[in-house]
Order: sequence, then C-alpha cells, then structure tokens
Amino acid sequence: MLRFLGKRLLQLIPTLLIISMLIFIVLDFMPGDPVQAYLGQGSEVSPERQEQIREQLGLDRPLPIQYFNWLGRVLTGDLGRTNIYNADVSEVIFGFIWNSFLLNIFALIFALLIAIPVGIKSAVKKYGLFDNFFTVFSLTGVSMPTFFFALILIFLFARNIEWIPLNGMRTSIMAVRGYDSLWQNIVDVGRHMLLPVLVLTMTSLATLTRYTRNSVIEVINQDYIRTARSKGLKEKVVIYKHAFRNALLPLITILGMWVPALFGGAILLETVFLWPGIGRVLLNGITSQDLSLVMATLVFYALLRVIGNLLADVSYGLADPRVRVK
Amino acid sequence: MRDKREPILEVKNVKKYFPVSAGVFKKPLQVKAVDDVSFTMYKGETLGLVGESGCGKSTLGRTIVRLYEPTDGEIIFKGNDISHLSSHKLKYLRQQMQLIFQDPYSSLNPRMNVNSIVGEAMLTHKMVKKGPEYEDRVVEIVEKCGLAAYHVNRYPHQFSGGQRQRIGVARALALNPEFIVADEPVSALDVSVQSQVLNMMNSLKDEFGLSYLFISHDLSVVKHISDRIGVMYLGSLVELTNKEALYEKPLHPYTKALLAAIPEPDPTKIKKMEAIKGEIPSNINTPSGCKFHTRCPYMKDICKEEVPEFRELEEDHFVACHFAGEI
Amino acid sequence: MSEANVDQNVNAPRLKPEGPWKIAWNRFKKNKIALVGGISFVAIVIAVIIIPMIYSFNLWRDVEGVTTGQLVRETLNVDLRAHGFELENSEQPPSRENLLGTDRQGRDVMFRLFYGGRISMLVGVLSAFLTVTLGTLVGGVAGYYGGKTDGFLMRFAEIVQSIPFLPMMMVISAAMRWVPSEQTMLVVVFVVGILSWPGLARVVRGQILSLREQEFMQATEILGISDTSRIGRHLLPNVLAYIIVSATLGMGSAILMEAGLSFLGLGVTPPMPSWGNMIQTARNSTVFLNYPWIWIPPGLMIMLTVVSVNLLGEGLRDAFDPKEIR
Amino acid sequence: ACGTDEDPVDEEENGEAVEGENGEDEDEGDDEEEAAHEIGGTVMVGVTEISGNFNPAYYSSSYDGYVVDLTFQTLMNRDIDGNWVMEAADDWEVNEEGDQITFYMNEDNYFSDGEQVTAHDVVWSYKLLSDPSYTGRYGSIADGLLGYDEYADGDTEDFPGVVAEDDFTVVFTFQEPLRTNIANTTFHIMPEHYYGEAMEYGDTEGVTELSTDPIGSGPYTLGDFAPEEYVYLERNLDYMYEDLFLIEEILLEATEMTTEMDDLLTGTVDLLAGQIDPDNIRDAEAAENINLNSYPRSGYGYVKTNNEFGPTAEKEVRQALYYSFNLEEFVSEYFDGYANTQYHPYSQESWAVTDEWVDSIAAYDFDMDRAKEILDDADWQVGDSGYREKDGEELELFILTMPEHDILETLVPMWERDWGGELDINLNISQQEFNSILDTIIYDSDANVEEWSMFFLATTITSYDPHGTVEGSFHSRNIGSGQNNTSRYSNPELDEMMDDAERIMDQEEAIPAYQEIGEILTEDAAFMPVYANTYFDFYDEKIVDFETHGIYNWVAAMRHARIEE
Amino acid sequence: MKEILKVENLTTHFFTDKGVVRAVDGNSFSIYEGKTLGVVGESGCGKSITAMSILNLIEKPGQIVDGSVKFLGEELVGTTDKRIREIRGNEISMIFQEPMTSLNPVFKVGDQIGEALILHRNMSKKEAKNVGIEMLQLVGIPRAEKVIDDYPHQLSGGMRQRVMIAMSLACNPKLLIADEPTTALDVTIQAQILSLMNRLKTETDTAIMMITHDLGVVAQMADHVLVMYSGKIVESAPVNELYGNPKHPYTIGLLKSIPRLDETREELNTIEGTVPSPFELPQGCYFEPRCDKAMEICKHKHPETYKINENHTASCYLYAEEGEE
Ligand SMILES: Nc1ncnc2c1ncn2[C@@H]1O[C@H](COP(=O)(O)OP(=O)(O)OP(=O)(O)O)[C@@H](O)[C@H]1O
Ligand SMILES: Nc1ncnc2c1ncn2[C@@H]1O[C@H](COP(=O)(O)OP(=O)(O)OP(=O)(O)O)[C@@H](O)[C@H]1O
Ligand SMILES: [Mg+2]
Ligand SMILES: [Mg+2]
Repeated sequence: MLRFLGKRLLQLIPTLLIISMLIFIVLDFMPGDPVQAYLGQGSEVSPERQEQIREQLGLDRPLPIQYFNWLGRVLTGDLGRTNIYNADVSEVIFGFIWNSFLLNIFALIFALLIAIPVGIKSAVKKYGLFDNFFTVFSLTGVSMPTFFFALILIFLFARNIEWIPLNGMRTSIMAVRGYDSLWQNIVDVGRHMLLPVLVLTMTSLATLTRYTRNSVIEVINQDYIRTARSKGLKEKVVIYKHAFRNALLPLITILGMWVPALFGGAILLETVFLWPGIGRVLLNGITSQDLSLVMATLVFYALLRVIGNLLADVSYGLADPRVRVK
Repeated sequence: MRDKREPILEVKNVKKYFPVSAGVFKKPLQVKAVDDVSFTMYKGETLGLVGESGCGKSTLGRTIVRLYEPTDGEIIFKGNDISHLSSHKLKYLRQQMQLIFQDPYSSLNPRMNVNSIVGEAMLTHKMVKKGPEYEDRVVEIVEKCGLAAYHVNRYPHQFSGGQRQRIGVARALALNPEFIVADEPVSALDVSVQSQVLNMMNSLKDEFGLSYLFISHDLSVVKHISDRIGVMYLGSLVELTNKEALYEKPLHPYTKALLAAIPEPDPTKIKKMEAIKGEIPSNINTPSGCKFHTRCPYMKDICKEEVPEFRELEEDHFVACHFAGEI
Repeated sequence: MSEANVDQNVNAPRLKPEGPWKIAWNRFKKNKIALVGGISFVAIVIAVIIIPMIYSFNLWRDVEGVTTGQLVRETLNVDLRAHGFELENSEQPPSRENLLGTDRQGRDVMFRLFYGGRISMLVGVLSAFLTVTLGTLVGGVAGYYGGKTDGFLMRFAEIVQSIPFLPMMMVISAAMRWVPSEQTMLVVVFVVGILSWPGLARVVRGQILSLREQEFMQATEILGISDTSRIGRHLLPNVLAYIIVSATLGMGSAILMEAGLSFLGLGVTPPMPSWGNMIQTARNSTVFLNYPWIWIPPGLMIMLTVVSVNLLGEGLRDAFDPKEIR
Repeated sequence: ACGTDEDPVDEEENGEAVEGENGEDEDEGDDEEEAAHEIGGTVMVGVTEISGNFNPAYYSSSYDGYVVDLTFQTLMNRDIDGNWVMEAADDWEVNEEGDQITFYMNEDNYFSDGEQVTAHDVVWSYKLLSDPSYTGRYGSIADGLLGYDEYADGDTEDFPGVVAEDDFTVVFTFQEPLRTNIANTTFHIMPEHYYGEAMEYGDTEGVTELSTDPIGSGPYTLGDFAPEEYVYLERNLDYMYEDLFLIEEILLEATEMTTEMDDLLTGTVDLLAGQIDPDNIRDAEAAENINLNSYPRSGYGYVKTNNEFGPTAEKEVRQALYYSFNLEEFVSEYFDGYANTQYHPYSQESWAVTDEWVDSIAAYDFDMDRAKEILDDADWQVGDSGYREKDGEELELFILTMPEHDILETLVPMWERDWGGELDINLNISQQEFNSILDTIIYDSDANVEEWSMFFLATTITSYDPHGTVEGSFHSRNIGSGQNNTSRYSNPELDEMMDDAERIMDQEEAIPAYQEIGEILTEDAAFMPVYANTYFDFYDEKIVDFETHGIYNWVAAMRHARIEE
Repeated sequence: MKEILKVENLTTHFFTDKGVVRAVDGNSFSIYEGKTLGVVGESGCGKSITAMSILNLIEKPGQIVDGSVKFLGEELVGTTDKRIREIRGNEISMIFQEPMTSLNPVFKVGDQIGEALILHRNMSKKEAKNVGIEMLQLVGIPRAEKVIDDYPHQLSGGMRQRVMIAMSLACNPKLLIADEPTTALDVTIQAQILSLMNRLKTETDTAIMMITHDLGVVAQMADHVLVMYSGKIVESAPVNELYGNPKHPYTIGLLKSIPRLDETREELNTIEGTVPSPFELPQGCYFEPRCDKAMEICKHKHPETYKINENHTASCYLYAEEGEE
C-alpha cells in the first residue's frame, strides 16, 4: 500500500511540473506589462524606475529562467507574494481555500445524500415515474448554466425573503463585533450558504444521480445479483449490499474527478454570490495580472485534480478486492 | 506410404512467448503460450489440435498464419521459411493461408455487408476488378458455403450464428487458399448447427483441395473431422498421431485422462469421470521437467527433472512422455 | 433473366438488408424524446439563422432606393448593426415592436438573442468539431499504433486532463485578450477544444484497442488488407458512432462553457452578442432587477439548446448501441 | 431625463466650490460649534473590491486608498473648498525663493500604538519613497526633492530634500521653486519605529510585507479585515482632533454589482459612493430613507487622437471630427442628463476653472456642415473609393476600442453613423483588451505610433492644481514609451507656457496662464473630452453633515459626517 | 419416489418492444427426490427461464403468465415475496453457468457462503464460517480454511464453481437447480465437477435439475430427460429410453448430428435450417420448418403431448394415435 502510494505520488511530480510549465507559458502571453500591473493602473512611475522594478522582480530574465526561479522558490515553500493582497501567496490561498471547501463539502454531502438513494431507486424502478422525473430533472440540471440558476434565485429572493442573504459568507457587522455564541455564528454562515449550496447541490445532484443510476443499472444485470437473489436475500439487501457495493466503484472514480471539477465550477458561483473563496482569488488575480497568485491558484487546482484522481485510485483499490493494493 | 505424402507445412521448434509486465522495477515475465512445438502437415490432410483452454492452441495457429511472429523456431510453408517474413512479403502469403475464427459475432465487421466482407480481400489482392465478374465470384463463393445469393447485401446482424460462421468460411475461401487454420470454428455453435458447418467444411476441403489445421477443445469434433490429431498441454505438443491410434491406443497419460473425461452421449456407458485431479498450472512459471507431472498419476522422479523428448514412438505416433508405452 | 430475379425474390424472406446506420436511424425515429430533442435543436438552428435575417430584411426594405439585389444581399448577410441602434429607445420593456424589449443601447433584445445564438451555437459546433478532431486523432493514433506512441500520447492526455478545466480556460482566455472582439469567439473555441479532447481521445483509444481485439480486425490482417482500408473501412466506421455522440454532447457542454466564460468577461466580448455575455448584463443591478427581459431569455435559450442537444445525444447513443447490430 | 444645464444639484455644488473661504482658523471655529456631538454610530459602505494592501507607500487600488486615508495622517489636508487645513502640522511656511517649505508639527500627536508622531517619521516616510529599492508607485511625490536622484540611485545615503530640523520641525527642500511642490509634502506619515524596523537603505522588502496591520495616526484604526469580505475601522481614540470624524465604526463591505442597490435599499449597506447609473439614481431618489449627494465628476471620458501620425496629425481633421461628434446627444441619451459636455482639459473642481471662462471658450457644438466644410477646405475630398482622400491618401482612422465597454458600445455606432456615414471617413474599429490598448499607447508607444488614430479612455483627476493634468498629457517631454503624453501632442510654445505657469507660486496669479493653455489645446482640438458625468453618493438618511464633491470624496467627508439615528 | 416439484403448464413471457417472447411455453414436468432431471436444448430454447421461473426470479419485462409450480405441494407461483425468499437458497437452490461472474467480486467467499446460512439457519457469523469451511471441504477444495477468506478473483474457474456448489448446498436444499454448471469449464474440470455432483446427490438425496446443452453430460448424469425446443418441451423420457429410443424428430436429429467418439462417420446427420426467431414462430409445430417428417397438420396446429409409454411423452403428430392425453 505504502509503496503503491509512493509510486503514485512519484508519478504526480512530472504531471505537476508539466502543468505548471504550461501555465507559466500561458501566463507569459497575458497582454499588458506585469510591472505596470504590479504598480497598479495609472501609476506615474518613470520608465527607468520601471526597468529597475522589472529587474528586481526578475521579470527581465528569459522565461525558462523565470520558471526555474519560480520552481526553486516553490520547492522551498515560497509561493511568492501577491500584489493585490500584498501578502504571501500561500497565506492568501490558505485563507480562502477553507471557504471554498466549506461550500463544496456541504454541496457534495447533500448531493451524495440525495443522489445515491435517488439514483438507486431510479435504477431499480427503471423507466418508472420516479425515474423519468429524475431523468428530466437531471437533464435540466446539467443543461442549466450554474450562474444563471444562481441569478434566477437571487432575482426571486431579492427583496422578497429577508432572512435569506443574497451574497457574502456572513453578516459582516456580526462577524466584526463577535458572535454571541458559536450557534449564532453557525446560523449566520448557514443562512449565507443557503443559496450557493442550493445551486451547487442541484447541479451536482443532476450529474451524480445519473451516474449512480447508470452504474446501479449496470450492476443489477450482473450474474452475481441473480445469485444473491437466488439465495433468498431481501431485495433491500440485494440492492444495498450486493449491488451498491459494486456500483460504488465507478462512483468513486467519478467522485475523484468530480470534487475538483466542483471546485472549478464553483468559481462562477463564488463570483455571483460574492463568496470569499479561492475562485474569486483566481479571478482577481487574472484581472489584475497578479501572476504569482494566478500561478499558485492554478497549481492548487491542478493539485486538487491530481490528488482527487489519486485518492480515487487508492479508494478504488481499497474498495475493489480485484485491484486491492497491498 | 509416408513418402507419398507431400508436406505442406513444417513447424520446427516454434516458440511464442508473450511478455507481461510485472511491475515497473521488475524484470518482465513471459507467458510461454507456445513452447517448442514441432510437427509436419501434409497436403490435403486435416490435422486436429486439441487441448484445454489456455494451452496455446490459438497462439500456435496464429503464429503459423503469421498473425504473430514466432519467438523462436521455424515455420516452413511449401518449402519456404515464413517465420520472419516482412509485412510486404506476407501479403503474398495471405492468399495461400487463411484463418477461420471462433467467434461468429466478433469476427465479422458489423458495418459491412456480406458482399464487402467476402469480396474486400479479393480486390485488395487484385484477383478481380470491381464489376460483374466480382459480383459473380462473391455469389459463387457464398453459395458454395451454403448461403443464398440474396444474402450478399445483408449485414452480419441479420444472420444466425451458423450462417455467420459460413460467411467467415466464405471470406477465407475467397482468396483461394491452400491451407486454412480453423480456430475452434464450431465451438460457439449449437449442436444442430455445428454438424452443418462441419459437413460443409469437409465437403469444401475436397472441392478446393484444402489442408486444415483444425483447432478445437472438443475431442469428439476433432475426431470426426481430422485425419491426424495433436494433443497440446501447457504450450507443448504431448502426443500426435492418426485419430484411430489416438483413441484406441493413447500413449500419453494426459491424452488418456482427456479421453476419460469426455461425457459420452450414451447412458449405457457411464464413466467414472474423475480421471485426473488438479488444474492446468500457470504458463508463466511452468512446472519443471515434464509439464504434466503435477497432475500425472504415474509421476516418477525423473518426470520432475527431465523434459521428455517428443519422439516418434511408433510409426506416425509421436509422444512426449518418459514412460510412454510402459503405462 | 427476369425469371431468376423473381425466383430470388420469392426466396428472399421479408428481412430487408438494413445497414447499421439505417437501423440506428430507425431506432432513433422511434425514440420520441430524442426526436423532440432533435427537432427542437433543428428549430433553434433555423431560428438563429432566419430570425436575424428577417430583421435585416425589414430594416432594409424600408430604406429608400434599395434594389432587390441589395435587399437580398443585406438580408442574407446580416449585419450586427441591423438591430437598430436607437439611443432614445433604450431599456424599453417588451412591446409589439420589440418583442423582448430593448437593451441599454436601445438595441432589440430579440435580434441580439438570435444573433447571439448564432455565435453561441457556432462556438458549440466549432469547439465540438475541434475536440472531436483532436480527440479522434490522438486516440486513434494511440490506439492503432499502440506501444510507445500509445504510452506517450496517453500520458500526455492524462496530463492535459489533470489541468484544472475552468481555471485554465479562464487564464488562457485572459491571455488571449489581444484578439479583437469579432474573433474572441474563436478563442473560446480554441480554449474549449484544446482542453476537452483527452476524454474523447481515451474513449476512442479504448474503442480502437477493443476493436483491434475483435476478430474481424485480425481477419483484415490475415486477409492482407491495406492499412488505410483497415483504418478507414473497418476501424473508423465502428468508432464513428461514439464520435458523433460525443460531438453532440460536447457541443452542449461547449455552449455552457462559452456562457460561463463570457459571463466572467473572458469569453465572447460585446458588441458581438452571445448568450453568455447577454446574461452578463445582469451583473448590473439595474438591468438585473428592472430589465429582466435583457438577461433571462438568453439563459432560457441556453437551457433549451443544451437540453435539446443532450436529448439528441442520448438518443443517438441509444440508437447507435452496438449491442443491437451485432 | 432632462438636460444637463437644468440640473439643480449640479449648479449648487459648483457654486459652493467657488464661494468657499480660505483660512485655517475657520475649521477650528466650526469644530467648536459642533463639539456638542459625540462619537458614535456605524456606517457600512459598499465597495466592489476588498483586497488588503493598507501600506501607504504600496497600495494601488482606490479601495485600499480609503483605508489608508482613514488610518494615516498627513501634515495637512484640503477641506471641501480646497483650502489647506492642518493635520499633523500646526503651521507651515514657504521661504522667499519658494523652494523650501517648513512644517511645525503638533507635539501632542500619537500613533495608534501610542508612540509619538515626530518629524523623523515624516523624513523616514519620504526616504522610503526615495529608496533605491522602492517598488511602489508613489515615487513621483518625492522626485522633485533636492538630492532625490542621488539618493534614489543609491549614490548616497544623504537626503537633503527632507530634513528634520528638530523633533517637530521638518523642512522640505525642492530642486525648483514650483507651485506644485506644496502638494507633494502631504504624503501619509508612516511611523518609523514600526515600518522602519523592517527596512534598511536599499532594502525595502520588509516594508512591503507590512500591509495588513497598518499603524498610523489617522482618525481610525483597523479593527478587523477579511479579504473579499469586509474591512472594519474603529475610531482611533487617540486621534488628535476629538471633534472630527465622529462616526465610531466604518465597515467597508464587499458588494456585487448585481445586488448593491438591493443591499442599499434593504439596509445591508448605508452608503454607495460614486454611482452613475441613471436607473439606480431614480431608484435611490424614490427610496424614502435614502439621501443623495451629487457632484460633477472630477475628470472626464475623452477621445485622444494621434497628433503625430496619420490624418489626425492635421489640426483640420481633428476639428472636423470634433464638430461632427454629437456630444450633446450622447450625454443626454446615455447619461440621461446626469453628465455635462466639457471643452477643456481640467477638472471641474480645479481652481483654474471659472464659470465665465467655461462659458467663453470655444465649444465644438455639433455642426456637420461645418465639419464638412473644414475638410473640404483642407482638401479632403470624397474620392473614387467613396471615402475622403487627399493626395491619393484615404482618410482612414484606426480606432482602438475596448470590449465590454458600455460607453463605447454607444459611441462606436454614433461614430459609424456620423463620421463614417456622413463625413465619408473610412473607420477601422478594432477591439482590444484594456491592457493591450495601454501597451499600444503607453508602455510601448514608440513602436506603435503608426498603429492607431484614436482611442477612448476616461480619467479621474484628484488634484485641485491644473498643472499635472496638462503637463503630463501635453508637454512634449512626456512623449515616448511609458510616458503620459499619449496623444503625442507637441507644441514648443505651449511647453514653455506650461513650464512658466508651474513657477507661478500664487494660485490666483496662475489662473489666467492655465486658462490660456486650455484655450490653446481646445482650439487645436488636441483631444476631445466627451463627457464629465455627474457622480452620486447614495446614503442612508441617518448619515448627516455628509458633503462630498469630485475631489472631496466620501472618505474626506467623514471628517464632519455624523450619525443621527 | 417422492415428488419434490410439480410444474404444470408453466408459461413465461417476455414483453419486449419487438413483441412477446414466449420463452417458456406451457410446460409440465416433475422432479423426484434423489433423482436428476436433465434438461437439454439449444441456446435460447428457454432452459434457464424455466429454472428461474421455478424460483420466481423472472424480472421485467418477463412474467409468469400461466401455470403452477408446486414445491412439495405448495404453490410457488403467486406466493408472497417473503415465502419465496424463505425457499430460495434454503430448500431450492441454484447454480449458474458462469462461475466467473456469478460470485460477487467484492465479498469474501466465506461471507457469500455464510449469507444464506445466517439468513435461513439463524447462525452467527462465526458458526456460518465454520459451516462454510465444512462445505468447502465437502466440495473438495484443498486448504478450505484459507480459501474461505479469499475473494472470488483469487480462484480459478473450477474452484469458483465448487464454491458456487458449496454455497447452494449450504442449507441442505431439497432441490438443486444447476443451470449449465460446467459449460464454461474444461473437460477435465467438468469431469471433476460432475463427479462431485453425483457424489453429493447420493450422499444427500437431493433432487437435481440439471440444465445443459451437452447431450453427453445429460447421458452421464440424468435419470430422466426433457428435450426443449423454442420454449416447449418436445420430448420427455427416462435417460436410457431417450437415447435408445428417441421419438421426436428433433431429438432424433439432435442425437444423430453429434460427432461421437465411439463411432466414425463420413458425414454427420444434420438438421437443416435454424431455430426460428422467437418473434416469428411458425403457426403450427415450431419444429415443422426443419422437420423431415413434417405433415400438413404440423403447419397449422401445434401438437399435443402424446404418451409413448408410462414415462415417455413426445409432442409430435407422429405419435398422435399411440398415446392419448
Ligand atoms: N497477446 C497475448 N499476450 C499475452 N498473453 C497471451 C496473448 N495471447 C495469448 N496469451 C496467453 O497465452 C496462453 C495461450 O493462449 P491461447 O489463446 O493460445 O490458448 P487456447 O489454447 O487457444 O485457449 P482457448 O481454448 O481458451 O482458446 C494463454 O495463457 C493466454 O493468456
Ligand atoms: N430479459 C429478456 N428479455 C427478452 N427476452 C428474453 C430475456 N431473457 C430471456 N429472453 C428470451 O427467452 C428465451 C429463452 O432464454 P433462456 O435464457 O431460457 O435460454 P437458454 O435455453 O437458457 O439458452 P442458453 O443455452 O443460451 O443459456 C430466449 O429466446 C431469450 O431471447
Ligand atoms: Mg483459442
Ligand atoms: Mg441459459
């Protein structure tokens, strides 16, 4: 097991290297002058001074050198400094990641809690009313741009229901003055999470239900399900024990790719709902050309994806004795 | 009588190993699918090849038609060594040697009609030009194989398993080959259809002067169709002789076991059935010495150490067993 | 001769020689839901082509001294400016003249909706095309040649797949901002294309690998059939179904992606309308709350289109199900 | 919507600005009068960005600027009428030659960490700006000081430009006696003991990192900060003026454009500054508990032409374009009347701008016939191509525009209608991202001279002194890559006039000089200001005594604002 | 002889998009204690569906539309789910054709064997495991204590089929339905499994329903044989009689068409044509189009089942006079 993990982790290195290199190259194509971006729009800094700054920031070197400098720093744990937040990139990223996690974890939990039973039920009663309803539901779900859904919700709730905040993560003034109790804190954040989590859950739900359904259907036709039935097991046991354990396997793989995708998809929602998450950091970084920030954020997303896949592989290995790793 | 027979194919010490990866840092292992097989086939005969699943029958057949390049050894077809022909020269060989496949479902391209399936190769080899002559030729072959002329415009899914197998035979025959490897052509068919195909193959053999290498795991079928029969075990040929001798006087203990295991369709002859214990060992780490020693009821010490020679014990009766004839 | 014909016909049972494509089509025709998807998709395509033309025709018809030739030319070649730019007529609610009202520049929303539809659909089609081309090429080469080529290409595909999708799209789009507005559409196409191909490449490769295992592919080798014919006549037609399905479904997701990017201001940029950037106008509280006719219709159109495309795709997938034509 | 001229709010604001009185004593008098008020209340301000660089020497976004302005002090400040009022300084004087300014600082002034504010802190702050390793954007504040070049190049650690004569007396010495020097003495005072800790001569890296815990002597201290969410400022109890900045808590909250009006109307925020959207304005006006401040923008949207290359190098062409540019239509339709046209380069709040002058200068009122006539006279005739030609050259304009720009989306069709359709000019409109436009016209302008004819941008002017506005944009020494004379306007006569005008120490005396400069630029059609729109601050009626204008923003207005529940 | 199972007029249809498939078409037969009933027939003739109908394992779109299945006198068709579950795996158990896919890959062999024991015999997990080991030993698996903790993929096909048998025998069923238990196995392994089943039959007195398409296997194993064609039983006879004196033309053709070890024939007899598609069944006797003894009546009306003698029946008009029923 450890060796397997070690090997997989080793394999991640070239992937991450190449991805970071690609990102670096792409960022170099960004129009505009990074020094100007660094100084901020409309600054009146003399050209000579700008050259000095360029030198100080190492931007005068050829691209490969810049990349290796960056890499060298990253390896020592220094992700550089961001200009817009004027802080260490790592600090900024870690500050925001948790907010994104908060949103995504809840969405994921809710989505799974709903998707799995619904998916199973749809699969068992294939083409029934229930199944058809959720087929239409998930079809609409995957066809609806998340941000549009979010906007529609805001549109409906704006000025109508007061206790549902339209954006932000908490009531600032309460946060500033300190919550009376943890409970109050939770309620406040919970209220703010209502809409974004709803949107995220709905969109993930659509896909996950479909996946669960299809993978259960696939499994239900297997011979060993017939075997289980012929033993006299209750249908519930057949489905939830025998079928679901097997249907879980493809689901694990999907989740490994899904979680990172969820994070990526949440960028749009974080923008619409003003959720202080990593996606907004990225967007801010892009608009203000804060290269080290963008670079680090992207690498974070890539890492998430790669680790997601790794975790999927590992849990797949744990769940499926056929590929079980020792 | 032996000298009158004209050899068409000689297989000399052919080996076919497949590398299988064992892990990144480990030495790659080898599947010894075919391990040192030698025999000769004569013109106009049908040589049956039997053995249990995974013993290398298909691999041997495919190596002979040069779908695989042998790892070692020689394949001499009509006096020419074809074991390492370049792909260009192989094209010429293709006209003379053909293969019939086991699975009537996956062996036909579902998106082509019979006309193309049967005729395509004739065009590739420029045997005919597209036109009426070509159409006629396809119809002719198809009819020979027991299908009707109106079948040529149909697609494989519109046929039953037996009919599909006929299409497969027609495809092979279209190139007018002399030698055909039939890799379990009837295993996937129902009994009532199986006999149809076997009969057809037999009659075509006479009509076209074909030689068959007929692979099967069903001893009854092999016995029916073959002149001589080879028995394979774990990549090697353990016994080879004409069918009468094989059934009446098998020399190798494995052959005996095999014969004993066949349930005969005759309730008056109830067999004891359990002839040998155990299962075929892995063909990656093959047993030392005689490969059959792990299951052989007559096993002696020498069997563990020494590989028995594949020798002609009696006229036309080859066997690889230290104690052949004694047991 | 005629006798022979008659004879054959008598012998020939009812079974007509139906090719696999024909079968797929018959199956598709029977699938009501898919048919609805297909029809509504075609209707949308026709609408986005025709409706702007009607506008153009109406506009030019009233112009004095327009010759018939000119009228036809201008009708066919819709000019983005044909929407009637009337400042004094801005932000009008839906009315008889402007069925969906006007936007801030006094342009007819309906016209822009369908003209923008052209862009969005085109983005979808072209991205799907690019994705499919790349995916098929890479997957095909990897699957067909196998060995080192396969290893290398699949590793590469894996890396591209590990690239965080939306974030990277955002960055690339941002990096390509120097492209003039009329062509930003192509940027989106490019970005979606170069990031989405690995999924298809893997499928195509898997298909080809499994096809190569199929005995009919080995038969072609035994028959000495040339490489080109093996690929063109035996392999491709058998993966084509997957490719068509994946192109269809890919189109749906490309439309969604265009919308997302444009919403963030990183996709198609105004004045060139697209459904995405039309929704973006909702990021102004006036438009959002007071002029919903500007931003809700494009959202609905996206949904309608993507639902249609997905229905179509799923219908095609079922229709092409190889189990049926074996 | 109604015409600009009739807008009553506008008139009033302008009037006040002119009527304002001078003198520092005034302020104190006011304060005494209002001393009855107590510190208290909370204001929640909606902003669209909260990033978190609160270091006066390094921040770059205007939102960070709010926090810096509220947490740091300067030696002196402008009041709403543009007059100097004392902050950290008690008094100041300028020497005879006009190249030296001395400040006498208040001796009872403390930073929020309890340390005293001294002259050394001021000196240190300027040394930071002048340090060879300084990478911030405020270097130009110090670059007129004596010895700046040597110090900034790392030649010497001696900086005679700013010296602490004793603990509470600081002397600024400038290279030249210029009127504009005074404005450069008002950089935020940063505590040396805090920021200086992290710095050595030639190594300012440590200072850049001190950005989220600002320590200053301003009226507020940073209470809490959550990036992308809010900044919370609390009244600094040690702030030297107890009777100013009476609002106890200021909370800057992130808002999203989609919902900011909703936030205001539901009371999630109390103040939205700098609004321009006519619909929002109507909504706010209709709301019961919302008050509005409105004022003309200090700054304008403008079109600049390439005065060095192409047809626009020709004055007649520029004038013709100007005459055929229907500014009135645009302003009244696009801004629903919440904007003005303007035919001079200055801020409407600048002291150089007087009503009589504005009325007197030439206006390019829309006149298509006139435009055609000018072109005809200048020999630009409609040729075979259907476009105007001269000497075989087509009258072709390469216009740089930006995507997603509401205003351009309205302007471009107008140009196409009037310049393209009526004047028969071949318009080549290309869209580029904001940054690439800046590349073309500023950062890499020398290489791109021949790539463009005109572009549209907007500017905000934060200074009462008109000099910076015209010098940067029209002095020929500022032509070149990275420089601000983007229209590449070169007029030696005008250069000289500007240099002379900067040396006039007295504002009143300088007025005619700048008015003349403005007139020349307008006559030359050196560029085309398009609109100067009206800005609105929407705020909850609980905020009283809240007065703002173009240069005196809501932050400055906090000085006198109070909460009345 | 005790009649364990009595099946009468069992009819199972599949209602598909293309039409109704009469997978089992009104069949009747009985199974007796300690005896083996062999069921032969070509692919798709309804052998498996018959078996599954007995245990009510038919799923949509299939449905038992008629007939009765009496297990020790108790009607199983239409009984409650609960009751049928009590019978499944307990009193009637089943082995399937594909040992490779019939075991759940994610559970240990022991757990899968034990499941039925825990369910039907109320054993604890530990007891179930011990019984499991015993059962594995019974079916001749060496090192049963170890194998009990293996996953199916760690076993070879023959071993898996043994596990399946162990599993089905765990609760001591009165009837064991074996649906082609050896088709996927090699001859030598098949021989092992068949002899195992024979041994178990004699040891436990279990009745066996042995489904196969291999006439050899039936001959070796069965006491009584049913021959099925296109969903119908066409002939039913004791094994010796069937092989010695086949009556139905299909049975006759079938027996003649198989190559045999003990005789050499130049040419095999064939039954021309192919099995009719379930959607285009002939109006009369389903075998009529392939039958060389077909009469006019065969085209129009499906034959009744005619008695040849006490235990031997055939559905063919050739025997219409001989028997009545
Ligand atoms: N391409 C290959 N790569 C690796 N191993 C292979 C390959 N082809 C065959 N083998 C292995 O070689 C051995 C012999 O296979 P082969 O297909 O020749 O057996 P067979 O006798 O035809 O069996 P069957 O009766 O199942 O068709 C098997 O163990 C198989 O796993
Ligand atoms: N789920 C289903 N839907 C439709 N038809 C079905 C279904 N399952 C079985 N059938 C049909 O029922 C008939 C009998 O099938 P069954 O599985 O009993 O055949 P079998 O005799 O067991 O064949 P084999 O020897 O191939 O196992 C076949 O014609 C088959 O097509
Ligand atoms: Mg084989
Ligand atoms: Mg079956």
